[in-house]
Amino acid sequence: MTGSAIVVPIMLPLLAATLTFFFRRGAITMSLLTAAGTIAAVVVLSLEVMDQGPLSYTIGGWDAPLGIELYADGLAAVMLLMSAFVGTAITVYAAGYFSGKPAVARHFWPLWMFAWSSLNVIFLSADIFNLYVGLELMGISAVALLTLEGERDALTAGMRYLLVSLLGSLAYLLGVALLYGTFGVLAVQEIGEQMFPSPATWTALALVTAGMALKTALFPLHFWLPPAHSSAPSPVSALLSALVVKGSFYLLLRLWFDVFPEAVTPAAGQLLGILGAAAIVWGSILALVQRRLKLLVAYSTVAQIGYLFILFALLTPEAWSGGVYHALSHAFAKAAMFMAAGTLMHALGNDDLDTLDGSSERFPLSVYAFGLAGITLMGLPFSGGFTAKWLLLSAALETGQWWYVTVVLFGGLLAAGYLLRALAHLLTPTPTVKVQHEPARGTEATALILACVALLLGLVSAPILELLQVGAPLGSMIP
Amino acid sequence: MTSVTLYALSGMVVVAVCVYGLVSYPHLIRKILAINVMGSGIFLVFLSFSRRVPGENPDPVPHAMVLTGIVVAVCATAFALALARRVHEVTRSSYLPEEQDPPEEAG
Amino acid sequence: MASPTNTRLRRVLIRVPAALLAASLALLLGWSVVTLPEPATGLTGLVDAEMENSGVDHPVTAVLLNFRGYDTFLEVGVLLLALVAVWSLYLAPADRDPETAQTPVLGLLVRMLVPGILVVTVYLLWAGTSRSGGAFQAGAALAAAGELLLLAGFVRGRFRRERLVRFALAGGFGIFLALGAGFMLLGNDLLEYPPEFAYGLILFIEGALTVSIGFTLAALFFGSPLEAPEVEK
Amino acid sequence: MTLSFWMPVLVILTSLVPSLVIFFMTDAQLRARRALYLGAEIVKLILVLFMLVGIYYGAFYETRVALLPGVEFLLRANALGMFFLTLTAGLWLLTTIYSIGYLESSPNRSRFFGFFGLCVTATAGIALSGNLLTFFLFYEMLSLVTYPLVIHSQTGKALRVGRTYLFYTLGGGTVMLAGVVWLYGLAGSVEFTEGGSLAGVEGARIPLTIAFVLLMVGLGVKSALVPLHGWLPQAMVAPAPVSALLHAVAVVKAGAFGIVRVVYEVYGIELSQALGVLGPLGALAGVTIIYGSVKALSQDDLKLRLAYSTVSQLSYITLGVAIVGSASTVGGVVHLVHQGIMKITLFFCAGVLAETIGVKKISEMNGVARRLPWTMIAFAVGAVGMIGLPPTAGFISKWYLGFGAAQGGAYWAVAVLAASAVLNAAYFLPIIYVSWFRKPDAPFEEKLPKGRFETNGMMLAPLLITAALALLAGLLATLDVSPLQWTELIVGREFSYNLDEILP
Amino acid sequence: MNFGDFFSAILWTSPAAVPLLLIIMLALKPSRPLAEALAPLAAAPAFLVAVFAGVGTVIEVPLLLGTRFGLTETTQVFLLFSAGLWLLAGLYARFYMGDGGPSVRFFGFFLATMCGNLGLILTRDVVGFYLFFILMSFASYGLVVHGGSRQAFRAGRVYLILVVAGEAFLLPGMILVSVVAGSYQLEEVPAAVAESPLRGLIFFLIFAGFGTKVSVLPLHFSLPLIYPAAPPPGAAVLSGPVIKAGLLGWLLFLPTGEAGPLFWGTLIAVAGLAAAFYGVFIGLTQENPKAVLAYSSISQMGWMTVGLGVGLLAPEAWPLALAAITVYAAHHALAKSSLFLGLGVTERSNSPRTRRLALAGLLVGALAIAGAPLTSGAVAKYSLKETIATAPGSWPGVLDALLQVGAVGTTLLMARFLFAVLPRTEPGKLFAGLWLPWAAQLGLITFGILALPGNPLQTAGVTLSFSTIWPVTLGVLLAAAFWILGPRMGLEATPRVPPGDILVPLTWLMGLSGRLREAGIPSPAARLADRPTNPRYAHYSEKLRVVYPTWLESSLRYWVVASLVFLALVLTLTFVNLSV
Repeated sequence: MTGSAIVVPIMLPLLAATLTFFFRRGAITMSLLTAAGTIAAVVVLSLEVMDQGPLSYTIGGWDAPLGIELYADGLAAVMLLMSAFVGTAITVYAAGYFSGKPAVARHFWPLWMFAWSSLNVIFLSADIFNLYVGLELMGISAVALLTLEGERDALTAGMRYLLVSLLGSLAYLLGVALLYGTFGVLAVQEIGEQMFPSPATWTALALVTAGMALKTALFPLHFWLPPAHSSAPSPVSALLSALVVKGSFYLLLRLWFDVFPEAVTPAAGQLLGILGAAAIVWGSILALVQRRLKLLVAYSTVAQIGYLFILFALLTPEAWSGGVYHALSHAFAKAAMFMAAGTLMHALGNDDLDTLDGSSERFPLSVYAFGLAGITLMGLPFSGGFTAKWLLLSAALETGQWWYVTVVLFGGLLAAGYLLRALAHLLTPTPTVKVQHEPARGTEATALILACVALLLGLVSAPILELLQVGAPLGSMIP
Repeated sequence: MTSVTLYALSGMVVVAVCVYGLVSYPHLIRKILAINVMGSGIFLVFLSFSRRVPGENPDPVPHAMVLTGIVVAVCATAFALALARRVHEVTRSSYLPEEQDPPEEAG
Repeated sequence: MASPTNTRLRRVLIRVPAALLAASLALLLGWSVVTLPEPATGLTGLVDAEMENSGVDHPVTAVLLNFRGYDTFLEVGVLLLALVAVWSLYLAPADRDPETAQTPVLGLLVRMLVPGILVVTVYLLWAGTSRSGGAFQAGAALAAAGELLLLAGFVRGRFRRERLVRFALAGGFGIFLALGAGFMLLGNDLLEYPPEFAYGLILFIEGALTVSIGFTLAALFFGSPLEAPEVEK
Repeated sequence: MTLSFWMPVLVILTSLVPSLVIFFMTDAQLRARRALYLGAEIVKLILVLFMLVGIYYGAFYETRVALLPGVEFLLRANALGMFFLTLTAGLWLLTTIYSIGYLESSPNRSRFFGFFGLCVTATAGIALSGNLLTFFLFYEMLSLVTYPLVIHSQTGKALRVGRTYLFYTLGGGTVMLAGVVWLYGLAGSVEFTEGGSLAGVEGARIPLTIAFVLLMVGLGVKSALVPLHGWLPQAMVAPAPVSALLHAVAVVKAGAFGIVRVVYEVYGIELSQALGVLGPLGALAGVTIIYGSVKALSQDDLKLRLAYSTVSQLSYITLGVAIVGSASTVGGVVHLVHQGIMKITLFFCAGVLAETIGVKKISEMNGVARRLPWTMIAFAVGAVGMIGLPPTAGFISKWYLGFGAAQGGAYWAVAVLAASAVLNAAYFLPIIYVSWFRKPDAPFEEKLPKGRFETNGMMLAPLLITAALALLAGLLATLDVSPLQWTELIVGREFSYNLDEILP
Repeated sequence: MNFGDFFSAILWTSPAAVPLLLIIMLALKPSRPLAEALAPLAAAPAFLVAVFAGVGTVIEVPLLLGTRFGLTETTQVFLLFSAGLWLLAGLYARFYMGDGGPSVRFFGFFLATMCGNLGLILTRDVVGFYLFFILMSFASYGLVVHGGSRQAFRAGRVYLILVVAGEAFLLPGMILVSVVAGSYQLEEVPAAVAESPLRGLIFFLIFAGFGTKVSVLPLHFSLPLIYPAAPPPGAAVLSGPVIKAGLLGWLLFLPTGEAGPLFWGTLIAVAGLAAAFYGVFIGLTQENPKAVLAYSSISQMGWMTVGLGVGLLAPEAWPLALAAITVYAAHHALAKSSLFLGLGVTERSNSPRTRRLALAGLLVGALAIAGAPLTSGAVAKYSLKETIATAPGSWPGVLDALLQVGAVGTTLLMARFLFAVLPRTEPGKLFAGLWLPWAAQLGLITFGILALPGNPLQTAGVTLSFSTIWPVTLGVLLAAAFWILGPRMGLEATPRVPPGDILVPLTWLMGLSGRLREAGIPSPAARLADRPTNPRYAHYSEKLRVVYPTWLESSLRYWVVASLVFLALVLTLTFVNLSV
C-alpha cells in the first residue's frame, strides 16, 4: 500500500469541519492550516503519480470489488491541484470577506470544509456508489453555502438549485442501481472491463449523463446557475463556479472514459458536443445583454462550460487534455473574476454596470484582476485559456470537424465582446465614486494572484500536461 | 418474470410517477415529497436486485447502500424542508418565483 | 401575457406531455430491468468469504461498518453537514409555550414512553452485530424520544451548556474519524480495524453513532439552532 | 546555456522588466522613471547592435523552450528579424524622448510608459520569433497591449474607438489562430526556414490555400489591407507618440513583417506561386494603395490624412512581397524601414503642431512654417519621401519596387506606383505649399512656454534625427550600413534568391 | 581613391555641389552675406568643367544608387551654354533683386534649380538624371511664385500640376528604361530601348514625361502663365537652360540613331510643326510681351521637335540632325533669355536715351530669333534646313517650304513683341550690372557665330544666302504695314485669347464636380453615406438582441420546461445509442 498522501486531502478538511463546528473561535487559523496541509499532500501525491504512474489505495484493507478503493491518476492529480490552490485562495478571501459577519462566518467554515472535502472525495473515489455519496455531500454543502447570508433571491435560487441537484443525484443513483444490477460490482475498473452494450447499460449511461449535465449546467439545463452563482456571497460564487461545477464534470469524465468506454457511441458524444457548442453561443449572447456584473460573469460560466463538453465529440488525446486544461485554467480565472466582481459589488453597493463606472481609479487591483482573468477566458496568448483553445482547435482540425473550430474561435470573440463591455464600464472615468465600505484586507490581492496564476498556466503548461497524460484514458498525447 | 423483477418494475413505476409529480405540481412541498418518494423508489429497485442473486440469503451490499441512501435522503429532505420554510418566511409564498400560482390552484 | 401557469389550459398543457414523457421513462426503465442478465452476479460470495475477520456476524453490518466503512463514514458526515446547513438558515424557533402543550394525558404518556424507547434503542444497538439492527435504527428510535420531549415541551430548544450539545451532535462523526485515522498511525490503511479488536471497535463506534444520530435527527426536526444565538443574525 | 541562448531572451527582458516596474511607480517619480526608461532602451539598443554585427558575421542566436508537447516557443535571430528589431529599437528610443517631452503634464503617465514598454516587448518578440506559433503569441500580445494606449485619454470617443480597434485586431487574431493551428496540424512545427518550411508538404493544396487566406486576413488587419483597415484612421485619437510609434511603426509593421515572414519563410516563394495566391494578394495591395491615397485626399485633419497615407504606403510592402522578383522583394522589405522612418517623422511633426500651437487641421496650417521652420523642413523631407522623389529613402524603395515589377512583367504594378506617386503629391504638396507660401491669417495660440528652440527640445531633436535618417538612407543607399544593403543581404541569404539578378 | 581620382571627383561633382553648399550657407545666418556675394558666380565651376574637362571621362560617386558623372559631345555643348546663361542670369539677378529677405529666398530657389539643371547635364546614369531633373523641376516652382501675386501663385499651381504629371510618366519610364537596358548607364539606353518589345510604351512615357518640360503641344499651357509671373532673371533661366533640359532628356532616352518604325518619327515631326505654327498664331493675339515670348518659345521648341522627328525618320543621318538640334537649342537659349533680360532693362530705363539704346538691343535679339542673316538664328535655321534635306520621301520639300513660312511667322511675332514692349516702364534703378550681362549676350548671338567650329567666313557667307533674307524682309514689311494701317483698319480688335488658352476650358471642367455639389445634386457616394437608419430597423435589432433571448431564457426556467428537457435528454441519449 502506498503512502498515506492520498488520504490527507479527504480527511484533513473533514477534521477541520468538525473542529470548526465544535470551537467558535480559531476557525480561520484551522482552515488556513488545512489549506496548507492539503496543498502539501496534493503536491506530494502529484509527484508520486508523476513517477510511479496511477496509484490506488484500498480503504479498510479490503480489495476492490468488496471494499472501496481510492484511485489517483493524472486527471485526479490535476483536479486535486486545482481544488487545493483555488480552495486556498477562496479560504484567504473568505477570511477577509466574512471578518465583519461573525454569525454568518460561524457556519461558513464547517460548510466550506465539507464542500472542499466532498470535492476531494469525488476526485479520488473509484467506486460508483461512493461517488454518489460524495456528490450528495457536495450538493448539500453548496446549497447551504449559497443560502448562507439569507437574502431573498439567494434563498429562492438556493431552493431551485437544491431541487435540481437532488434530481441529478437521484438520476445518477438510478444509473448506479442499473449498473449494479447488470455487473454486481461497484468498482469503476471492474465495470469498465466487463462493460457490454445492453439496454440497461444504455439507460444507465443516459441517466448518469443527464444527471451530471444537469448538475454541471450544460446548455438546456443551465437555468438554475445564473441566479444561483450571481446571488451567492462572492467567495461562495467563486467556489461554485470554479470548483463545484468541475466536480460533476469530472464525474462525467470518469464515467465516460473509464466506466462506459465500450457502451459509448460517437453519436452520443456528438450530442454532448453540439450541446456544448450551443452553450458557448447561448451563454455569450446572454452575457452580452446582462445589466449586472455578477450575472454577466455567471452567464460567462455557462458559456465556458460549453468548451468542456466539446471534448466528448472529438475523442482524441489532444481534445481530452485540452478540455481538462480548460477546466483547470477556467477555475483559476473564474474564481479571480468572481472575487474581483464581488469586491467591487461589496464596495460600491450594487453591481449594476452603471454604478460600477470608473471603479478602476478607486480599486485598480480588482479591475486589473478582472482584466487579467478576462484574458484567460478569451483564450488570448500567454494564458492558460490559450493552451486549452490551441489543443481543442488542433483536435477539431485533426478529426476534420471544422464546425467546432468556428464555434471555439467565435466563442473567444464573443467572450471578448461581453468582457470588454464590462471593462469599458469599469474604465470610463467618472468624477465621484461613492464607496459604501472599504474591501477587506487580503481580498483584492488574492483575486490578482489567482488571475496571474491563470496567466502563468499558459507559460508553464508543459509539465502540467505531462502529469495529465499519466493514465490518460485515450492514450498519451505526447508521442 | 420472477417475482423479484416485479418489485424492480414497481420501483421503476414509482420513480416515473414521482418524476411526473415533480414536473407538474409547482408547490415546493409537493416537489420535495416527490423527490423523497423517488429516492425510496430507487431503494426498492436496489433491494430487488439483491434478491436476484442465487443462494438463500440476499446480497448484503445493496442493503448497506440502501441504508446509506436512506440517511442521505433524510438529510437532504430535512434541509429541503427547512429551506422551503425559510423561503416561505422571507418571500411569503411557497412557490419558486418563476411559478407563482394563484392560491386556489394549490390543491 | 398571462403566463400559462395560472390557467386551466396551463394544467393541460403541462400535464399531458409530462405524463407522456414519464410513461416513456417508465417503459425504458422497465425494459432495461427486464433485460438484465439472468444469472445475476453479486458480492455475496466475497462477503461470506471475508465474514469471519469482519468482527461481526451479520453480513449487512459487516459491509456497512467494515467492508464499506468509508461510505458510512461519509454518510455520517452528510448528516452533520445537514445539521450545520439547517442551523445556518437560522430558522425562527416554533413558538410553542410549554403550559398549553402539556395536557395531562400527553404528560403521562411521554413519562411512560420515553424510558421504553430508550430500552428499545439499546436493544437495537446490541442486535446490530448479529441480526438486522444497528446504529441507524437505534439512532432513529432515540430521535423519536427526543422529538416527543420537544413536542411535549419538556425541553425548550435552548441549551445553555452549548459545548456539551455540540459534542453530542458531532461526537459520533468525530470518534469515527479519530479511530479510522488513528489506526493509520499503526501502519494499516484508513478505517482498517485489526481483526481481533474489530468487534469491540465496531460496537463502540456504533454506540457513539447512535447517540449522535439521535440528537442530530431531533435537532433537524426542531429546526432552529439549539444554543442561544450569541449575536442576532 | 551559451550566450546564443540568452541573448534573444535578454533583449526581450530589457523592455519587459522596466515596463513592469514602471507600472508600480507613481507619476511623481518623474526622474527615476525617466532614468530607468532611457537606460533600458540604450542597453537594448546596444544589445541589438551587438547581435546585428554578430548576425552579419554569421553568429547564431536561438532560444528553444517546449511550450506544449510537440509545440515549441522558439526565439531565433535571423537577418530579417534583426532588420525589424533594429528599426523598432531605434525608433523606440526616439519616441520615448519625444513622449517625455510630449506628455510633460498629462495624467497617469506611468501607466502610459508601462504599456508602451510592453508594446515594444511584443514587437521585439515578433521580430525575434523563430516559428509561427511564437510569432502569433507576440502578435496577439501586441493587439492587447496597444488597446490601453489607444484609449489612454479615456474620453467617451477614445473608448468607442478602442472597441472598434479591439474588434478588428481580436477578430483578425482569431482568424489567424485558425490558420496557424491548421498549418501546425498539416506540417507539424512550422519554423521560419530559408525557402519556406512548408515547401516539403505535398498534396493538400486546398487546405494550404485556405490556411494562407486565413493567415493573410489575420495579418491583413494589422497591415491595414483595404477591407480590414477601418481601425487605423480611427486609432488616430491616441496621443501623438502612440500614433507615431504604434500606427506608423510597430503595430502596422508587425502585420507587414508577418506577411513577409509567411510568404517567404513559411510557404516559400515557389509554393506560394504554385498555389497562385500571390496574384490576388498583389491586386489587393494595389487596390489598398490607390484607396488609401484617394481617401487621404479628402481628409482635412492632419493625423487622419497621415493615417490614410500609412494605409496606402503599407501596401507597398505587401505589393513588393506579392510580385515575384528579387528586386521587388528588396523594394518591399527595405520599405519596411524607410516608411517607418519617414512616417514617424511626419507623426512627430503632427504632434509638435498639435502641442505647440494647437493646430490639428490642415486648413489651420497657413504660414505655419514661419512659426516652426525646422519642424516644417522635417515635414517637407518626410512628405517628399512619401511621394517617392529622389534623393529620399522613399524613392529607393519605390524604384526597386518598380524595377522588380517591370522585371517580373507586372506592368500594372508600375502603373499603380506612378498613380500613387501622383496622388501622394496631390495630398502632400498642398500641405507644404500652405505652410510655406501662405501668410498665417491669425497669430498662433502659444501652448508651450517660449524656450530656446521653436518648441520643446525633447520633441524637436527626434524629429530632426528621423528626417536626417530618411535623407541619408536615400543618399547613402549604396553604403554597407544602409538599410538597402542589409535587405539585399536578407534576400540573398534567406529568401533563396540569387543576388546577381539584381542590378549592381 | 588616390589623389588623382579624388581631385577629379571633386572637379566633376563641383558644378552640382557648389550651389548646394551655397544654399546651406544662405540658410545659416552667420554665413549669409558671404553666400550672397558668391551666389552669382555659382555656375563658374560648371563653366570651367565645360570648357576644360575632356569629353567622356566618367567618375563613379557613391551617391543615391551610385551616380556617375561625365560628358559627351552634345552634353558638353548643353553644359557650355547653360553654364554661361546661369552665370549671366546670376550676375543680372544680383543687381536686379537688390538685397534683403526676398532676394535671399530667390537665390535659394535659383541655386537649387541651377544645381538640378547642371547636375542632369553632367550625370551619365538614369537614376542620377531623374534625381536632378526632379530637383530642377520642383525648385523652379520657387522662381515662378517669387512675385507673390495671385497670378504668380495660380501659375505656380498650374506649373506644379504639370510637373507632377510629368513625374508620373517619368518614373515608370525611367524604370522601364533601366530594366530594358539592364544597367543604369545612359550610353546603352537608346540601343536597348530600340530593340526592346516595350519600345512603344517607353517612347510614349519618355515623350510625355519630358514633353511637360519642353511644353510640346497638348502640355504647353503652363509657359504663357509662368514666364510673365517670373522675374526677368527667373524667366530668362526658365526659358533658357531649364526648358532645354527637357529636350536633352529626349535626346538621351529616345532611341535616336537606331532603325525603328517610322510612326514615331512622323508623329514627333507633326507635333513639332503644329506647335511651331500654333505658337505663332496664339502669340500674335497676346497683350503681355512676356506671354508673346512664351508663345515664341513654344513655336521655336516646335521647330526643334521637328528636327528630332526628322532625325528619327532618317536614323543614318542622325549625327547631322543631333548637331542641328544642339545648335538650334544653344541659339534659342541665348536669344530668348537675352530678350527677357533686355525686357528687364528696357522697363527700368526711363531716360529717353537709355530707352532707345535698350530698344535697339531688343531689336537685335528679336532679329536673331527671327533668323536674320549674320545672327545665330540664321546658323540654326541653316543647320535645320540641312537635316530636313536628309528626311526620307517627300518630307524635305514640304518641310522646306513650311520652314520659310515659319520664319515669316516668327518675324511677325517678334514685331508684335516689340509693339507690346513700347508702352511699358517699371520703376527701379538701372545698374551697370543689369545691362552688361545683357550686352554680352547680344554680342554672343551676333558675333558668336564666328566662334563656331569650322572657318568663320564660310559660315558667315552661308547666312547671307537669299533663302534667309526674304522671309525676314517680308515679315518686316508686313509688320510695318500692320503697324501703320492697323489703327485705321480696326485690326486692333483682334481676338484677345487669354494666356494659357486651352487651360480655361480645362479648369472649368475640373471645377464641375464642385459646382454640382453646391447646386445641390449630391454625388451618389454622398447620397449613400448619410441614409438615415430608419427607426423601425433599430427597434427590430433591439428586439432581436435583447428581448427574445431574455424571454427564451426565462421560459427555460419554468420547472416544467426544465424537467421536460431533462427527460428528453435522457431519452435521446438512449435512443441515440440504440439507433447506431
